[in-house]
Amino acid sequence: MEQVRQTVREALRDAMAEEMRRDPGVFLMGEEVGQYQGAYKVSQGLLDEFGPRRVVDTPISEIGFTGIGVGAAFGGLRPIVEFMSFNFSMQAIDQVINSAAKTRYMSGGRIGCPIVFRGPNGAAARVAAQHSQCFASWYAHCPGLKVVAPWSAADAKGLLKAAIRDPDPVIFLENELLYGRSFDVPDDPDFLLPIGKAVIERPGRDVTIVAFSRMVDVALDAAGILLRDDGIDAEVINLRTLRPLDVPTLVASVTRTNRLVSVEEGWPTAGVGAEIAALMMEHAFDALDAPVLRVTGADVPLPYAANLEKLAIPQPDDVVAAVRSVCHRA
Amino acid sequence: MEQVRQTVREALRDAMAEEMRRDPGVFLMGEEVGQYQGAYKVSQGLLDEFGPRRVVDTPISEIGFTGIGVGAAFGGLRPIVEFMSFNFSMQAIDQVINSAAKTRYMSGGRIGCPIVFRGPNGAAARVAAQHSQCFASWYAHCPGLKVVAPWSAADAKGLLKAAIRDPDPVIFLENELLYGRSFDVPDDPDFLLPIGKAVIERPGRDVTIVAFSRMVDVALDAAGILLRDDGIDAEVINLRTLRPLDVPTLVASVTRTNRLVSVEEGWPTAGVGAEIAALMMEHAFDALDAPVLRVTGADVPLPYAANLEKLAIPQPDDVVAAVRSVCHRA
Amino acid sequence: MTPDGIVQPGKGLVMERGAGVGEPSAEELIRLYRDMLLIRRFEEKAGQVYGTGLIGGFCHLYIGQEAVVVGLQACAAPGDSMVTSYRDHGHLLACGVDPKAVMAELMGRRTGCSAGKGGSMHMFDVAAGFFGGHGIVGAQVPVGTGLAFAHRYRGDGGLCLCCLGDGAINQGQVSEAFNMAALWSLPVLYAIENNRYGMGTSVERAMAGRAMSERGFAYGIPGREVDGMDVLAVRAAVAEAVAEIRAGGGPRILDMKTYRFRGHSMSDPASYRSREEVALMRSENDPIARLRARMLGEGAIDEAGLKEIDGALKAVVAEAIAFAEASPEPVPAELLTDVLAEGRG
Amino acid sequence: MTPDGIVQPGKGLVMERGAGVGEPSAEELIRLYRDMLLIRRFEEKAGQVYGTGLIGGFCHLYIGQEAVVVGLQACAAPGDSMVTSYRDHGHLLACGVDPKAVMAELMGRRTGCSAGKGGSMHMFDVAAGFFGGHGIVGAQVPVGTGLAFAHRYRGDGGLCLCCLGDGAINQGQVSEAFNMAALWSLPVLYAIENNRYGMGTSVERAMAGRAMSERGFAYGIPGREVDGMDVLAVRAAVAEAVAEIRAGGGPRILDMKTYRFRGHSMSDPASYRSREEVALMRSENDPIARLRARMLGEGAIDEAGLKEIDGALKAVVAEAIAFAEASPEPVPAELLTDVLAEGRG
Ligand SMILES: Cc1ncc(C[n+]2csc(CCOP(=O)(O)OP(=O)(O)O)c2C)c(N)n1
Ligand SMILES: Cc1ncc(C[n+]2csc(CCOP(=O)(O)OP(=O)(O)O)c2C)c(N)n1
Ligand SMILES: [Mg+2]
Ligand SMILES: [Mg+2]
Repeated sequence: MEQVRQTVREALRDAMAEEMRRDPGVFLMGEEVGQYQGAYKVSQGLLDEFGPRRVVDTPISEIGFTGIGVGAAFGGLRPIVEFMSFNFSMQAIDQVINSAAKTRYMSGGRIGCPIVFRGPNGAAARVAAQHSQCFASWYAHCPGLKVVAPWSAADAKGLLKAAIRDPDPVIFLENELLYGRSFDVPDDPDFLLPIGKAVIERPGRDVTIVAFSRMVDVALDAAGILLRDDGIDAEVINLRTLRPLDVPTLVASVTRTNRLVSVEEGWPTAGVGAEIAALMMEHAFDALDAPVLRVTGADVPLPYAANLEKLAIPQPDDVVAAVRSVCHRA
Repeated sequence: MEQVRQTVREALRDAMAEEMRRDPGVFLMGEEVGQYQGAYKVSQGLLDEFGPRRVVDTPISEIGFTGIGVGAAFGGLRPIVEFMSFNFSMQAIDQVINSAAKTRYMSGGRIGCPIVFRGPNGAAARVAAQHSQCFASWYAHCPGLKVVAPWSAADAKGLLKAAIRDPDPVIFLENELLYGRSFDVPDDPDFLLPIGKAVIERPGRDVTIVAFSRMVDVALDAAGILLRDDGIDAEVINLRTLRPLDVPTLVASVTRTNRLVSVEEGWPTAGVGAEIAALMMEHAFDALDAPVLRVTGADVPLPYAANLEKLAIPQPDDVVAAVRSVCHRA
Repeated sequence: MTPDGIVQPGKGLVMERGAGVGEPSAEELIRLYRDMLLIRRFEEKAGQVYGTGLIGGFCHLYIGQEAVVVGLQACAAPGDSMVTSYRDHGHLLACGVDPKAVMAELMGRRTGCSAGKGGSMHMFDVAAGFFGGHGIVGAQVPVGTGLAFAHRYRGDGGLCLCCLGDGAINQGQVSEAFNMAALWSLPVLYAIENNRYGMGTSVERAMAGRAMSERGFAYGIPGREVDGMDVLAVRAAVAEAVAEIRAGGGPRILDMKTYRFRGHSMSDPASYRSREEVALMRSENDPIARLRARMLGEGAIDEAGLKEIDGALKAVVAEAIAFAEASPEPVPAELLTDVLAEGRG
Repeated sequence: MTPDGIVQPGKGLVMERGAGVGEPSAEELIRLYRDMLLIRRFEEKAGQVYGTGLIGGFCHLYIGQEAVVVGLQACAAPGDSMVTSYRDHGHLLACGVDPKAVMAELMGRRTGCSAGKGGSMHMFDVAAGFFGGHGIVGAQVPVGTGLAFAHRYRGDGGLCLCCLGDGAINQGQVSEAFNMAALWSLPVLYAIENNRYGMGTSVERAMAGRAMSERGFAYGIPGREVDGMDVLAVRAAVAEAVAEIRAGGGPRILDMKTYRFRGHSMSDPASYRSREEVALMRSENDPIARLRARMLGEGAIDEAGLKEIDGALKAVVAEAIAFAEASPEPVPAELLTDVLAEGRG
């Protein structure tokens, strides 16, 4: 397939624009999505093309406009709700969980909520504790949601389009630091990636490194170092979807490599890595030659100071150390 | 020590009353805590004894009164904020996490937030999806909090008193179905239980069952069945605190039993059981003769129908089955 | 089944929507009466059945407030939507949902309008325009505002009837929704069912300042007080508000002064209000008794006619109970369906 | 260090609290001027330093709004508390926090007022009565209301000066806090720093209905508009409101009409307002220039005196920068401290 080079930011915008062209029920709402072109310019040009009816600037009223989005979805529309950052989704989380995620079940399937909640998640650069939380584990915990966390521009495009077409609420966790990164993206308005499937970004024989979002970069960097310095051939899996997790892909990989390290930037306790460790116990215990190790963000609110921030966020060396530990152990 | 027989409800009330007598800065606020005597009668009599200055009925404004509680704690008071149920803490969770939990760190230790958030958590009887969520894993995920989940009346009393005296924000997860249960409680106004310590409720040699809150009952029932029917001698650990988890106690137990099953009523993905499984990987991999198994609530919003509700919540038989599985495996 | 087909689900049971314009005919008075009485009889029975254990969990009866939802629905048109809180049985019935489906849901049966999975607080019937039944106080207000957003987006001419309690008015998300509804001039009627108490807390103890009807003034939303115990007053006020909304006037607030005759839910110490207060409301200000008196006074109906209606409605309710009791629980496999769309085979 | 001890942390730097009653003396005019100019010079430098990369993340400058916080603090008494949003540098300085500690925090240094862990948006100085520095829009409003609750609970006679932006007014938690503050008659002054925009959204595009000052009317909270570019108008309005609050009158709202001369944060396309609008405000309505003109007109100071003040303040700021640059980052072990109280050895 023809590929175009584009940034994650452009891929996200194109995904929305294409789906808005395709389905008149799709609209975007959130703070500064219209006239300002998006706080991070993700919605650049959308107001021009689609007008204020479909690109709706809201007041700073997260729970209010989230609930409005949910109601609009109940009413048959397909809202994309942008959180300027997922930190602010905490204000609205009751509507996300109790109204969007639970209603299909509570209604015995009589009513669905096709809605996408998207925006940057996790740490950006130096924005400190209140603006840097990773919500991957919280949302992955909750039935009734799908949770997606793209890494590349192709991920962003194919998964966001799939999320917008999905009949259920999708939490779409972007990463501000990736917005400006360029990748090849298939040049096809029907390019979709399946929600629920992970992808092997780098095949390898010796150990499986599982990551999502920006941590895929960290994992790939670590894999490079490991090959160069230790001759360890790491397989890197990009999860892409956090709920449902692609257990078969993980199990198949670990069955070959017998070792697994998970990498996430969020907090450790009951994080995505914990889930992966538990799943590997349950599905691949006999295949494991070493304990599944977790590389995670430090168990602290993210500090502002540059040196501490760096210490708090997983670096390739942290992954290298964890891999060495699991590989030297067997 | 002299013991008195009392219900969990009474133990909670006595804990609050004693601490309010001891420290004039302690006050209780929430919906229906005063004149109504508590939606579940936990604050029975407190308005009479302490008056409306210290037992404050609020409007149905969770994020507002939570923020007011946080501000009062910054201002030197020791608020106890009651959520009529923890489900409604979702409305206020931004204040809990961003204001209460993170401020000590963000201020470099210049300001603390001694506050207790308490109320019933998880499923009650037939109250369906929006009123039955277990928030154990969400709160346990977040640094800056302590998370406590008592089972017995003694737990309730000793831990709530400790929580009120604690200099940091404590999430105190009660269980409505336990309120009416009676237990022996030490008759001592200075009876405190340490936050961060688990307790072995039933020693055993063959397998470790880890539970918290009402699931301790389920675990104990399962242990009884296992001994009777299978001759399996299960050790039952009551976690009491979910953050920080008492890793040494868990590791010591599993080092003896070589098998572990965790039981929680919350959802599986990235739950407390996942964390325990990951910790056992990391700290006791070589001691494990079988994978750590998780018994959890079904991965669905809690259904209303009586038969489905029962299927959705862990029952002793589910624990028995999991224990048999790990014990027959080695 | 009565001669006029009263038990057919979703139609005929309640009056034609949009009928509530102009002076009510004798026939319409009778329909209003019947609709209110259906709710009353249904709720009375639900309360009894709760006592037997066949209904579990939280169950919030609507007894005393019937005039509000019946007056609202009298002015609704096909395609309009409605949302409310957990106190929703009456709303379902007023939307024309089959009492059998509501009762079966209360008992957690497969035939319930939420297939037994939602229970009292979480009922839905999209075909009837009823979008829940929301257990979180205030949450239905942004949701209802979003339904209004969808009406406007599609240009379908519909509006949302968004009910909330007096206690819910103090939820911040309600203020947020008011602001956006006004800013975007959305077709939504906020009907505050002001029964004076949110659980055990009186309005005075929960709300500072001015009259509840003025809670929208800051956002430019007109509001007025309505005697919520007079179904004709409700109907008239709603008709006016709905006409203004349909004409593009944006949201309206009606503060419906009403009262619940029973406890907040099935367990309620009732210590927050006096027996006398309740007794007085029941005896002097029962919306059903008031309409009955008027109808008799006007000669719109006679005692025999009233009796016939009551008998028919009691039969409807009895049939609903029989139906629900005879209905099976969901099959165990239903535990895992309906989490997502693809979960259903 | 200037002769009057201007760089001593936490005292002498800003005027005595509670001084803002009655007609301002020439000396007070000078202090108001100096306090505003300190903020201006500090923020100008912070903006420059940001460009060098020594400050990172979000950084919201207060330039243009100085009259608001200086006028507020002119009426504060010892023991009063203050909270605001992330746009907080000026508030810290006006509370008397050492500019060195503020600048060091901006640079993420160990000597910063949050030990380098909070950064621009999360600064605290309890001794100075400043309780943050809150990054979540609107969150400081319930928190400030809680500080007022604590003042009342303790009976310490204090009040909370609670600042919020025009955008924050649309947060539901603000409405909730207003209602409870009014219901419980708490000693809190809500100072809306109405700089016309929340990020790129003008007040008109965010807020329906009436004037911002009337957003408390529904709760019975008096409110009024204030020329927030005139420090003496601010001081007078605050003095009156504070007196009413201290007398037990409950909360007050002041809608301070102000303007930010810079972008929302350091990256701002500024496409939402015209260059002319900004230029006009800067040239016609600069709070510092306005006070300067008045002082010169009244003969309270002469050009030489102004120059001396400016020189002294520039020195203070330069010293703050030098101090911050010379300060070390936190030691790595600080990563894990201060999560809980016991974390600190
Ligand atoms: C956010 C939230 N907080 C608290 C509750 C518990 N609760 C259920 S009903 C209720 C009272 C609501 O009163 P009102 O809005 O007046 O409605 P009414 O019950 O009178 O119809 C409360 C506090 C809830 N369901 N949701
Ligand atoms: C709850 C929340 N939503 C969104 C944001 C992102 N944000 C930061 S500042 C801001 C604008 C606030 O405007 P205003 O209240 O007028 O204050 P100003 O910046 O003008 O001082 C927004 C939307 C946030 N920090 N918190
Ligand atoms: Mg009420
Ligand atoms: Mg502003």
